[in-house]
Formats: sequence, structure tokens, C-alpha cells
Amino acid sequence: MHRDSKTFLALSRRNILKTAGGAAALLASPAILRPGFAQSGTIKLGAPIHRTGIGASYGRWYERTATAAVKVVNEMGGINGRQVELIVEDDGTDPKRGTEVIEKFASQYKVDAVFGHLFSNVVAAAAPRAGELKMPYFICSEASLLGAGKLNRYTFQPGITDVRSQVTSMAPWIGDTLGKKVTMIYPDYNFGHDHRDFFTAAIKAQGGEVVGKIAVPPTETSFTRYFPQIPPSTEVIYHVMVGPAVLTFVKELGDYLGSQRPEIFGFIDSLEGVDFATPQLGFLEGSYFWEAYPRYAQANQSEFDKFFREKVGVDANGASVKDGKDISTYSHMFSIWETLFVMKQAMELSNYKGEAQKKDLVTAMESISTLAESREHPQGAKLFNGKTHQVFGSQNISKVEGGKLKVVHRTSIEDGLYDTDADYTKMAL
Amino acid sequence: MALGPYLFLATLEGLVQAAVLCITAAGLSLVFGVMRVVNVAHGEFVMLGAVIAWFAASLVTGHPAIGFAVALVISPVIVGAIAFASERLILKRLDYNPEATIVATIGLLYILQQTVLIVYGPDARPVDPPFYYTIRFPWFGYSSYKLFVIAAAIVIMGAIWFVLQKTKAGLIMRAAQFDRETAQAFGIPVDRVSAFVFAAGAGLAALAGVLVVPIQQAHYLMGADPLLLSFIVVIIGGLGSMSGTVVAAILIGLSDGILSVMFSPTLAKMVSTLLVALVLVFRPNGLFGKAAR
Amino acid sequence: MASLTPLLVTSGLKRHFGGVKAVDGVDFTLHEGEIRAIIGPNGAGKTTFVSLLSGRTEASGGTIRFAGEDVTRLPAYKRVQRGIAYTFQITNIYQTKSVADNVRMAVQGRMQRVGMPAFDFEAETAAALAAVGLSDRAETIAGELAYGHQRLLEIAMGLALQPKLLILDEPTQGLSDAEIENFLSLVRTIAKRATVLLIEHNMAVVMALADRISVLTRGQLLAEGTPSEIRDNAAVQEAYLGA
Amino acid sequence: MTKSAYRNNLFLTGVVLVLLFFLQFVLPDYHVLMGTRMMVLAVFALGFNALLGYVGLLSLGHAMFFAAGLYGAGLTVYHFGWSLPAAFGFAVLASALLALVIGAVVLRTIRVSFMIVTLMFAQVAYLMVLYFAEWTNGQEGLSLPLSARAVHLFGATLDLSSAITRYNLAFGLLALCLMLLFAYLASARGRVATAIRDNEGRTEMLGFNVFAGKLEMFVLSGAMSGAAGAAYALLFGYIGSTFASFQYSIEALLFTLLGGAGTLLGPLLGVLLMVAMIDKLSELTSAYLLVIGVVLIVVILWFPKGILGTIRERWAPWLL
Repeated sequence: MHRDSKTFLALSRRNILKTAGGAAALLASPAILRPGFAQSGTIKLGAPIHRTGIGASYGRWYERTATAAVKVVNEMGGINGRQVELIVEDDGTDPKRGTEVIEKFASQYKVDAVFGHLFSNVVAAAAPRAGELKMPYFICSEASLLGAGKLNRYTFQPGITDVRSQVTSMAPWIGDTLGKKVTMIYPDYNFGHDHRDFFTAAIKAQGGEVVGKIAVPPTETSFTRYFPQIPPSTEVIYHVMVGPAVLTFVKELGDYLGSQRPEIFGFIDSLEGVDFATPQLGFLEGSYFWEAYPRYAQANQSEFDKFFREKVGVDANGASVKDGKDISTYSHMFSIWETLFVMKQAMELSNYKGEAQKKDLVTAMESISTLAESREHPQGAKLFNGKTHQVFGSQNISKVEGGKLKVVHRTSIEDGLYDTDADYTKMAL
Repeated sequence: MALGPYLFLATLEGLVQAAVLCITAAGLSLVFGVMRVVNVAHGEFVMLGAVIAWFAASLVTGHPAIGFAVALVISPVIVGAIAFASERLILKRLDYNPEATIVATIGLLYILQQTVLIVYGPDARPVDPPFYYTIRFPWFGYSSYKLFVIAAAIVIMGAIWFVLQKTKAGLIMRAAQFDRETAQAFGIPVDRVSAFVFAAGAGLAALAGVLVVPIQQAHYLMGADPLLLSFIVVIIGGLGSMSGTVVAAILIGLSDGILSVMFSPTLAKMVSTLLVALVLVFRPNGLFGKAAR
Repeated sequence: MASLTPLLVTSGLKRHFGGVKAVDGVDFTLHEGEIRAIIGPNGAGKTTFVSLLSGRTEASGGTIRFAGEDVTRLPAYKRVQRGIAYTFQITNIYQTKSVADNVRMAVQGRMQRVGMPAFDFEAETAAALAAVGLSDRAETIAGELAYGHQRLLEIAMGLALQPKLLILDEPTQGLSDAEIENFLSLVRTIAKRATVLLIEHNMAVVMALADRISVLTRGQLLAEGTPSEIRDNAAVQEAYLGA
Repeated sequence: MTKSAYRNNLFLTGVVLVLLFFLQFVLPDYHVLMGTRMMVLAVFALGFNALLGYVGLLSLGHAMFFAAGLYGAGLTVYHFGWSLPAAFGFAVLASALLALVIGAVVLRTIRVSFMIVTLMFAQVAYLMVLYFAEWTNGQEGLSLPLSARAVHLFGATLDLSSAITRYNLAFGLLALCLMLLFAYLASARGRVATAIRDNEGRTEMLGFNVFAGKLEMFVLSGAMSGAAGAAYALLFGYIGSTFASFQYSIEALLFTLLGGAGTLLGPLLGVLLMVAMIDKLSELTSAYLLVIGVVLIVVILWFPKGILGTIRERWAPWLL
């Protein structure tokens, strides 16, 4: 039922971009562009995807994963007997367009829910709009805004743990195994600030300290100039970077540090979608990465992971089965898959049939608590907090060995739980 | 890090930036000098150069240096040809009217950038440097390829100087720059010179793109920064003055390198852009340009 | 004919472009009501001189006094408001506006100067057009007029400003003999209300119109006098014939 | 302007406004939203056109005034909790003031220099938004709080989350700006502006202060762009640095050139066509900005007068 975006795109490019006349003809015929207009009796889900802009490498894989998940759902008979239709819009990883896309989903396509928003700067702008439009809005972004009570009753994060929980659960291991004096390098927007604030607090609780904080604008293309700010007393470099230039960042870090490097603990974000078998990344051997979901199939791989890889089209090295050089954003993209299945669960709980039941969908979501490891949740078991709308799962710490990532530590769900006053159930529906 | 090595690193970074900037801005300056056209699409030519280098590197097997060498040759040629065609099809028809050409080159900017998005995709893709060796200083390591970029820029600028000063083509360009009408009267085909100059300017931008791509990765949005910086350089150096351009590129590259190590890069960009705007208002011939005629 | 009050006085007026001294220390006096012609060989600095008077070019040195006031540093539009009107050597009109609209702009300019009294816009416009004989072409687009008529429109705009001093820069250039005849009587009419300063190459026109003539060479005032005095002046003859 | 031309223009503008007003009753939800956005952007384009179309100054930095209005309104609401009308008024004043200061500097330059200098000032403004992230929250931007989504005025409450309310507010602003510009252009001051555009030297030699005339229009233009930005912030409840970017300056230029620079209704027409085209194309390809490039080049090569400008030239010379 869903539209195969890839061929559709290829086709449309050929069609429209050649002649202005073609574009004019298309303008005059809005109804044929979207299957969404013609169909009723389906559940329509809007997916705002970062097809372009700084989140593009994530966006491509989020789209593939969402498409695969919708296909699986439809093969299972859909939701409440209705087929699921996926409508994708590009938001350019731009907060402004993020808000406009939400409006478009609500007023033009009249979707039942929106899911899959990733970059937290876009989420921060789009969530209030979704709340105002009373549109159930499921994010896959790790944004800690939600757990802090800063968003609204219609926003949920049921597929991935937020940054606060991630760093809280890993700080003890970092402090004990790698060192207590940490220098942080992070992107200068709220995602990075979450890392800065929550990790600083978490490592302090372990008796450690953050000795250097280096904020880098997410659109930066050259990084060497930032590195002299790394204090000599640093025992651990903690890096997390996003955007199109992540590989440059890591390479320049390698050039700068050379062989006598301190311990390095990175968030896989810094190399998400990047091949480890790049010659200049040799210096990472023996360093550590956070992974929400191990990119390289581990020795104890679960059957659920096998199923997930097969359906999305990813091999044991985390690359596309069609192109071994096309590396997935494995540690994040599972979240859009899991999110869809949580939505399915909530829709089934509330016997959701259409738009009028959006409020029931919200309350059904709030009643969910445990999620077992399964094909629907291949990353592992999770706890969902109905009050804060946030899910909690286990984190992995992997070591680079022979150019691959091997999990050396897995946190428990409890390690990442934190106290908060947020309670969205008290907000008006 | 102590202040000395800190400054040393900043200087190295500044020189690399100055080197790339020199070549890019030289192209922009040449086009403005001879044609009086402000080419807003200049940054996209840099981007195209880098993207073509990626294609070259992925098509040519074997040592990365081979792909790089191929890119050094074909990138400027292909980009030059694209520029040549746009000059014939668009700029010439506008009779080089200054305002109209700015609007047209803005259009060109979007067309090039978005076409690359369609053909090449939204990802940043790496290109291996022709050689990979890290020079170890006592305080930090530094990529030898970056030093190569500085050397390459010196060679290229030398070649530009040679062409402009010592060859007939250079003489023709200088004549056209000095006075279009008179040059025309002396039988110089100013019209055809324009097309070649536009192509040459774009080719230089592409060359800068090839040089920078092993450091930066090829990405469809990478044209914005080089455009703004070369604008700044060309304005400070005096519009159309080649030697002014070189001096300004070194000045801007170094100061930007040093300022961004010391302060926020955003602040550095903000202040330099503001200063340059004021230079253009109050000293329209640039800081190093000749006094008002 | 000429009254004794000087309308315009320049002293030591200079304009240098780089090393070129286009106007180099001119002391010049113009009396109210006269018709003065400025002549001189090409490149003598005539146009630069009147540009300095009208404010289109800034003086490098010296002073300009108009109606007793120092106007040396005033911008051009303020001098126009004080009563100095300038008609361009190369016709400079609103090509896309109608003839009447061209003149209306001038009337509006004057209205602004005298400060918004009840003002009959259309009557003023019509009067200026009638004075130059363009009444029947009022609605023609100015750019479509014949060259001679464009020159007349230029003068009509000058007239509509009702200036104290009207500067005409080569007004007869490109006109036919018949048009020149017409022009001569027009200037004589204008001179009844305003002082006229004209740059002119056509010596017949100069001799027929001017009360007095000033001769410029190489940016300096060479001679001044009545038409017959100038005609007999040896220095002037030398300058013109290049002896 | 002759009396009949005045009547024709008044009539045409009236018809267009009546049409726009009644559209809200027939359009589907999404198009009401699009219509609202288009009308606000049309105010922006109107402001841009005031400068390009009527005094002949091509600015490449008008996003700076749009952003001044956007942030002037958004930040006072967000940080100081100002009432929406106060924030709107402040934003318009602030952008007018900014235009006065910037105008006094940039109007010393002409033609190409003017374009580049306005571009650079706008770039500085954009970088400032990023740099003062503590206040503006940089690229991520700020969403206005729920309390700022309603206006309490004379005992009545306007709910800004209602699509129809927003439509009518945007309509009111557009109507006001159109009428304002119409009145201005039909006045003596408007004549001076077009005289400057047609022949600057001549106008100065008729005793008009050309610099002041340009500055006046620059301020009017900046204030109108700022009003559009302020309306955008308050109606849609989100402010972010994207609105200050180069692309926004270009869009104003694009709308105006397409519709016809120097025509009263051209910018509105340009906005309608362009925004609809961009919206449709974005469903088909991520590279939808290609259309900006293509339209710019097609217009500049073959229709430099734009749609209404061409119509005026061929069929309706009275068009303002």
C-alpha cells in the first residue's frame, strides 16, 4: 500500500525536471500525485524524513527502515484490519520546514499520526506545532526535552532512550574503566548540550570531572582549530558529532592526536553511516563507542536481530546488502521500526479506526509499560514511562577490534532510569 | 597547549585556508575584472570540482593518487565547459548587464546545487588524499597533505601570474580588463574572451575544489562558505586586482585561522563580513586598490 | 539692462581631477537679469564650471555665492530649491513618462521650494508647455519625441521650476536652423523673468543672444566683455585659432 | 496618474481583495493554511517591491528586515511576555529603525555594490542570530508559548491556533499594506519615488532630495518586510534562523521578479505561483529548489518585466 519512494522519486525526477511544462501540468493535477487522496479505510502515517540537509545520511536509512516496518505490519494484516499507508515528506533537517511539514500532514493528508522525526532541533520546533494541532507525534530523536517535561501530551518517544538516560547509565563504566578526567567535544545545539549537561552531572557523581568542553557548530567543516582546546590533563576524550562532516572530524582528531592518545570514548553518531575500514581511522583501534544497537552482528546475535537485518536489507557488517559501501545508521534507525510497532500496539489497545480517536490513542500510549525483546523490539526489552512519554532500554559499549565494533559492556535498563517531575498525563487532551 | 604551538597550529590552518582561498578568489577576481560580472555561482563551481573529484576517485581503481591526478585534470575541464556553456546561453544574452547577471548567477547557483543533489545525493562523501602521512610535531600531528595544498597553491598562483603577464592570452585579458571598448577597437574579440575567462574562472574554482576535497569531503552544500570568503577577499583586495587578491587571501585566511582558534568562528565570520561591507561602502576600491579615479 | 546686484559670484573656484585642473581659480560675477554666454575651446572646462555652479560636481577650492548666500557646500537639490536650474547638455528627461508628466515633476519640484501653497498644478504645467510650444504633444511619451522637441521639453522643465538663474548647457546642439530661430525668441522671453547663463558653441547664437560673454581656456577665465569686445579681443582669437 | 487609471487600479485591487476574502469559505483546510502563509509572504514581497519596483534598488538582503520583525515580535513575546499587539508594533518599529540605520549606510552605494553590501549586511544579521543563541536559540529557534497563541483585545479573544482567525489576520495585514502602498504611490511622494527610479540625476536637478527619497522608501520597505516577519512569528508561533538566511532574501526577489517588479499586485501573484509550485514540487523531489533557479533564469532572460509587467506593457498601460 505504501508508496515505494525510491522508484517513485526516480520516476518523478525524470518526468518533471526536464521541462517546465511538465511541472505546470503536475501543478494542475494535485490528486494524482498522492495515493493518499484516493483511499479511505487505511491508517495514514506521516513520516517527516531528513532526506536533505545535515541529517540526510540518517534520513535515507530511517526511510528504508520505516518502509520495511510498514511492509511487515501490512503483511501481518495491518492495524485493526486496516492497511497502513506511509506518507513521506522531506523536511531538509530544517526546524522551520519541520513545523510546516507537520501542518501539511495534519491539514492536507489528514494523517492519523506522525512518526520518525530525528534531529532534536527539528523536534524542538515541530513538537509544539503537533501539540497545537492535536496530532499524535512520535519522535525517534533521543531528545531529552521530552523527559524534562518541556514538550506536550501528544509527543512520545517510545523507540529510543534519551540522551540523559544513555549517559547516566554509561558514566560509571567510563569513570571506572577509562578515566575520571574527561574532555567533551559535542555539537553546539540542544542535542550536544544534553550530552554536556547530563554527562557532566553523571561523571561528577562518579567522582570524575569534565576538564574541557568543546562545542562545535553542527555545520562546521574543519575541526583541527578546535583541538588545541583539549587540556593536557585529559584522560578520556568523549566525542559526539553529527552532520555531513563527521568523518572529517574523526580523521582530523586522529591526525592531531597521533599514537600517544588518551582514551577515546565516542558516541557512534560521530561515525554513523561511515565505514570503519577507512585507512585513516586506524587510530581508533582499541577505542570505545556507545552503540544503542550493535552495528556488527555479535557472536550472540538474536533471531530478532537477524529478522530485522533481513527485512531492512542490512548485512552482518551493518551495510546495505545491495552495496557494501552504503553503511547504515544502525544504532539509531531501529527506533523508527520499534516506534511503529508501539504505535500499532496502542492503536490495537484503543481499537483505533480513524481520526476521531486520536485522544484514545494518546491515552492508550500512556497505559503501555513493558516492551519485551521480540521481532517488534529487536534492540532489546524496554520500559515505557506513560507519564513522561519516554522509553528506557539498555545501552552497549563497544570496543574497536580489528576494524569492527565488539560489545564489551551492556547496561541494564535500571542503570538509565532517572527521576523527573514531568507528567504529561496531567495536561489537557 | 602553550601559546607558541597554539599559534603555530593556527598559522598552519590559516595558511591552508589562505591557499585554497587564493585560488578560488583568483577565479572570481578574474571574472569580475575582465567581464564586470559578479558571479554568485562561483562557490558552486568549487563544489562541482569536489564532486567530480569524488566521481573520478570512485571510477579509477588503484592508488588514490591516480584518481586524484585524473581529477586534477578533468574537474577544471568539465566545470570550465559547464561555465562556458552557461556564459554563452545566459550571460551573453543579458549583455553582461551587472544587475541582471547577478540575478542570473543566483539562478545558476540553485540549478547547479540542486542538480548535484539529484545526481549525487545529499551525503558528504570522502575522497582519499593522494598520499597519507602525518607529520609529528612535538605538540600535535599534522596532515602532510595539507602542506601539499599550500605548495600546490603557490605553484598555481605562479602559473596564473605567468599566464597573465607573459603570454598573449594574458595580454588580451589584461587589455579587455583595462578597457573593453578600446580592446574591441584594437581587434580583440572581447566577446569570445569573456566566455573563456568565465570558463577559466570556474576552472580555478574547480581546481580549488579538487584540492580541498581530501580535507573536507564532497557535499552539495559546500559552496556557500568559499563564495562568501572569496567575496570578502576580492572586495578587500580591490575588485579585479589580482595582486590585491593574493594579499587579501593570505590576510583573511591567516586572520580567520587565528581568530577562529582564539574566538568563536561565528564571531570571526560576523565581524569580518561587517568590516568588509563597510569597506565596500566607504572604500569602494578596496583596502589595497588604487585611490578613487 | 543689467542691474548692479550680483546674482552669482565665484571666487578662486577650482576643480581638480587627479592631476587635471579642469577649473583652476575662476573669479566670475553674474548680474541679475543678464544673458551671459560662456565660450571656449573643447576641454576648456565650461561644463565642469557650470556643474560646479549647479552642484553636480563638488568644488576642490574657492567659493560660490548665490543671491548673497554661500552655496559652495550645498548639495545640488538645495541649490535648485534656491533657484538655480540646470538643463543638461545631453537631453536628460524621463523617457517613459508623458511630456506633461515630465513637466509636472518640475512643477512639483517648484511647489516643494515655495512650500505648498494652493497651487494650480495643471495650469502651471500647461503654461510651461505652451511657452515652448509643446502643448499639442502633452500626452506623448517623452522618449518618442523628436530630438529637437526633447530639447524643448528639457527647457520647459527648466521654466516650470521658475528659477532665478537658468543654466543652459549647449541648448542648440543638434537643432535645425528653424528650431534655432524659435529657440532664440524663447530665451529672450525667459530672460525677462530669469537670469540666463548658457554654454554655446554656435557663435551666431551667442552673438545674437548674449549681453556679455565670458571666455574660458584651460580652466581659467581668459576674457570677459560685450559680444563686440570679445570679437575684437586678440587673446581670444589666439586661443580659438590656436595661433 | 490619470483619474481613470486611478479608478481602474483601485477597482482591480478591490476585486482581488474581495476574492481573497471569500476564498476562505471555499478552500479546503490545507489551502487555507497555504493561503495564510502566502498572504504574509506577499506582504514581505510587497515591501521588497516597494524598493525594487518603485525606486529601482535591488536589495539582496531583505531577509534581514523580515527577520528583524520576526525576532522583534517573537523575542519580546518569548522572553518578556509582551502582549501580541505590543510585540507586533514594536517589531514594525524596530525593523523600520533598522532600515533607517542600514539604509543610511548602504544608500551611499549604487547598483552592484548596493546588491553586495545589502547581501553582506544580511549575512551579518544571520550570523548574529546564530551567535546570540542564548536569546534566539540559533538555528533550532524558539516556539512561542501557549499563552502567546491568543490575543486579548477589548474584551474579545482571538485564538491564533484557529486557521480561519489566522487567515483573516493575514488578509487584514495584506489589505492594509496594499492600500498603504497604493495611497503612497498615488501621492506626490510616490511620484518622486518613481522619478528617482526613472532618472536619478534629473530628479535631483529638479530640486528633490534623492537620498532622502530613497531612504524614505527603504524605511517603508523595511517596515513592511518587518511587519510580514512579525506576523509570521505570531501567527505560526515559531521563530528560527532559517528566516534570516540568504534564501529568504532571494525568495522575495523571486516573487517580485516573477509577478512583475513595479506592479502593485505583481508580488502577490508571484508569491501565489511560486509558493504553490514549491509546495507541489517538494512532494516530488527533494531538489525542489531547482525551480527557484530555473524561474530566476527564465524570467531574467525572457520576461524581465515579470507577468504583470508584461501585461502592462502589452495591454494595460494604466496598471500601477
